[in-house]
Amino acid sequence: MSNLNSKNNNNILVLSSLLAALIFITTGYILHIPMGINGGYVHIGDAFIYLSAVILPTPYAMATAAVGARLADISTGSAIWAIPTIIIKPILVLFFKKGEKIVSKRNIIGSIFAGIIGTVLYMIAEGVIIGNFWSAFILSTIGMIQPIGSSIVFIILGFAFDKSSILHKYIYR
Amino acid sequence: MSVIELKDISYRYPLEKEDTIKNVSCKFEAGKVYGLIGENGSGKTTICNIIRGFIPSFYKGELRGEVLLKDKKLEEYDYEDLASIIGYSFQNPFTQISGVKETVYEEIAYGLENLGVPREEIIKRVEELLDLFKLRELAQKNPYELSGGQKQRVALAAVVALDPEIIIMDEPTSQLDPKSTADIFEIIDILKKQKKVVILVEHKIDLVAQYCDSIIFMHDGECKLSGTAREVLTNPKVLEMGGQLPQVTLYFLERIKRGEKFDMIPLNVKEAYSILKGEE
Amino acid sequence: MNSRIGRLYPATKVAVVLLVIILCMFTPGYYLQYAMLPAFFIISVLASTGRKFITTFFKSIFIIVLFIFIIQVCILKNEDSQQIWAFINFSQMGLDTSLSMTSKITGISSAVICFFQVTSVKDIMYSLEKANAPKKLVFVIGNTVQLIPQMNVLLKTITDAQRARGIETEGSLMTRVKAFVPMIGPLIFTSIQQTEERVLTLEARAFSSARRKTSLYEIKRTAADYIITGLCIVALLVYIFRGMI
Amino acid sequence: MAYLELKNVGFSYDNGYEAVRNINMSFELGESVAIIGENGAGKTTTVKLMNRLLVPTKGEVLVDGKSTKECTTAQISKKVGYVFQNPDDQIFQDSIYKEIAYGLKKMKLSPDEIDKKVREAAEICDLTEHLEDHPYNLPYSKRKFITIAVIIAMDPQVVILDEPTAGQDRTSTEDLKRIINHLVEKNKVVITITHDMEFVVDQFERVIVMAEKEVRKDASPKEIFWDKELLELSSLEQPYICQLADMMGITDVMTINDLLDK
Ligand SMILES: Nc1ncnc2c1ncn2[C@@H]1O[C@H](COP(=O)(O)OP(=O)(O)OP(=O)(O)O)[C@@H](O)[C@H]1O
Ligand SMILES: Nc1ncnc2c1ncn2[C@@H]1O[C@H](COP(=O)(O)OP(=O)(O)OP(=O)(O)O)[C@@H](O)[C@H]1O
Ligand SMILES: [Mg+2]
Ligand SMILES: [Mg+2]
Repeated sequence: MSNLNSKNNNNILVLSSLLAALIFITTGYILHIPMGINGGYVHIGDAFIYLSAVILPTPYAMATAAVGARLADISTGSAIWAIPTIIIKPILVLFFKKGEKIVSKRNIIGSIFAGIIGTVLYMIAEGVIIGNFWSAFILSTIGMIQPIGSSIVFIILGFAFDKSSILHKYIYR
Repeated sequence: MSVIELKDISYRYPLEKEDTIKNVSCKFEAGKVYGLIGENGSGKTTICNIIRGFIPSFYKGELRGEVLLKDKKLEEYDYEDLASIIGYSFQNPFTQISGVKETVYEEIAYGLENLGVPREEIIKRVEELLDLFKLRELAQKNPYELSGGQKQRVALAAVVALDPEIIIMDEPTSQLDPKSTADIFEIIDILKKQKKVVILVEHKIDLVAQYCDSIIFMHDGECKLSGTAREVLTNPKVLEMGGQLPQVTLYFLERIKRGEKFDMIPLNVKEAYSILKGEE
Repeated sequence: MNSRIGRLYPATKVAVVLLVIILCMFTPGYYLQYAMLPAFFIISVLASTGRKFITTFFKSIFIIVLFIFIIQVCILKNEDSQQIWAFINFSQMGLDTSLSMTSKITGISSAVICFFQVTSVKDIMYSLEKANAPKKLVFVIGNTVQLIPQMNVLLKTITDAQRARGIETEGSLMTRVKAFVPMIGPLIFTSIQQTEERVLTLEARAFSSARRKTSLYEIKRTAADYIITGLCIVALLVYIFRGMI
Repeated sequence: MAYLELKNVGFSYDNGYEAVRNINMSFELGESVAIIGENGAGKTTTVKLMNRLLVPTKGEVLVDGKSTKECTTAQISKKVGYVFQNPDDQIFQDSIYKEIAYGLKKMKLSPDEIDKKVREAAEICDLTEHLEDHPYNLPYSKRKFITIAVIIAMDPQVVILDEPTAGQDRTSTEDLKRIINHLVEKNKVVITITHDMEFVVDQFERVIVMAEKEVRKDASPKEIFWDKELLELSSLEQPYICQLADMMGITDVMTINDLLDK
């Protein structure tokens, strides 16, 4: 029945904006550590991008990642990272697989890959902006704490969600 | 003719072993106020969700029987249009803020915007509602910075704003002071005069007795008693099944128990007074 | 945002920002680009967001600019690098590269920062809607922006609930961090829990109505908008034309 | 000496809105008090000042002789327990057992003691059979009882209930009365905000009326519900039995039994 689908649709929309908001506050405010040297910052926002990737349908997850991280960049003044962000964050979503559980072997490995690829992509972007790839590499190595932290937070959150029953209503696989 | 009709409805929530609603049938006519009463967990909110179509479209589970809206099955309606036909204010006032608007004024206007009502008309309607619900002082406040009762009034106003033919109110006065509660019942009376169907879930039985034309008494998912307010609310069986009766009715029932006789059992203070006066 | 500049139609402001981006990208040298900083600072002051503009600028763009200078001029080895002390060099080529690079960054960022500070989200949403952007996307952006302050409210509520249960959330950094970690979980759970009710609330407010939405909030293009947009187009044409000769 | 005292207290929210002013109240151990009054009068604000969720912008709040300004909310929570108006603001564990045990764990009690207290509190609030359930699978009315159990388990000297009667049926209201009596027997202060006038008359000896940011009257139900001018000014109404008695020219009646006796 076509008229019943619209419900799921709204549900996804609301959940998308909710996750985008979570990405926003964890990227921009909560446990947000400015890196000082390059105007960037370290944060655990990616954990929520990973979470969106497993909870939401892929296109929605990509949009959510872009909107959440983009807004954070604007509000923290990192206008300069806006374009790389809008391209890179949605890519991270592609490393995850929707399944019965959030924390599966597949998704743990996915989060590690997402971390590495994300760092490499940012490194390239940084290289373009700063004009030198060598220094970008050093910076990104320091920046590795960010994806590692995000993976850990993602796994902890994922376990919590898997254990709880409430997500059964909300997960769209 | 009935606007809404439930035909032998049974419903089971997902993962539950027993039916939550058992063989309920009832009819709702225009220009009447229906009181849906019964103890906590008797299935009142569930019935509201069935009438609004949230069951089975939102809450899954197993629904048997038929819901007819103007003689057409509810599921044959476009889901998109139902919001403008059936208004529904929910039980928990704290989660009924849309979250997309910054002032009470815009919050009330939100539904009308979605329905594509022209701007001038929206303003006119919102102004009316601000007066009707006595919200003028709060119009420019952020909906999140209101007290419990204020939030509840705003939520109800936002639903009445859509001007639906059927209005479901699930405990619309639970957080309200006596004066505001009386105001809401006055509004219910106005809606009734506008020939709406009003379905009211309410624990404040004295007011239900005074304002409702018809009562549906639920117990354990079944519709145990239904009829006019007088038929249902003078019946001591209601008490046995965890329900409540109006204060003055209880008083008279107590006197009857002590051996006195009355021609009529009153439902509200005025009736009680005229009976007692006649007695002297 | 209540200033004259703030009240301009968002699309007008976007036109200006686009023009600035094109000028910054394609004009050689760095004077024009750097001039954008004071120019947008003045605009910000006029729109009474001057202070915010400066703090944001120094907290983000200035740092990266400084960083680029240090890397390019002092650290990197260029053909003309001269050693000053240990690994610190001076390179004229590096300086030139930095100037052309940082000037572009400064110019464009100034425009973008200024734009977001003088334009309210409501206006952006409104013009997106008017411009027939996908309804879903507009909703997600709008709702996200709205949800952010709500998250803060929720965070405060949860802190309150924890304080009321005897968990220290005040005092030294350590206590705050300790109290914070167990809070993220509930924050997310509670928000997701509330999603269900929010969906139904939106449903009850006719969110999925198929009719075309109207808007109580209205901003109109004024003469100023047409003039500014016109000027931008003329400026762009002149710029392209001059470049071709 | 009063256990809990508010002296000339005033409070404004961050946005500058003044919610209450000139509040003077004091409460002794073993006393149960109702706070009633119109929506937005400042009841919730006032009680939040008592456990320092809000800090007075004027005057001071004394708990056990000590100003709340000198303590943290966490310290005060051991003496003053507050049950939120919206239960969902307070619940954040995934089973009722964990929810009740949460605060106790922070009090560094032994596991046996925690278990005992959780079960006791659940028993009082009639939740024993639901201990393993997810709080959100219970209806709104029942969730309120979860939050009450949480506070009772922590065993504070003052228990504040914000609108516990909202949405409750007759049986649950009776349960509430039983809980309040139980607490008073244990020499606690119980402060209850409610809009249910019959409940006030049945249960409380002392009633505080608030309206327009201030305390209007602090007296017995009889003095309050027969002060018609006060009721009018505070958006309150007489209980129905009083209204009936009033029409018949009988005064000072409060309950059905009173009227039967006349
Ligand atoms: N989502 C759900 N899943 C499973 N069971 C549910 C769900 N919602 C409600 N129930 C159960 O269905 C029964 C009826 O609930 P309902 O909310 O309709 O009661 P109510 O009459 O509205 O009560 P109240 O006066 O407390 O609002 C209750 O026993 C409740 O626990
Ligand atoms: N967070 C807030 N920020 C600003 N104003 C607020 C906030 N919370 C409440 N208010 C305002 O303070 C006043 C008092 O609110 P409070 O919640 O104390 O009322 P109340 O007496 O508990 O009312 P109710 O019976 O409706 O719950 C109200 O006018 C309300 O709008
Ligand atoms: Mg209900
Ligand atoms: Mg309150």
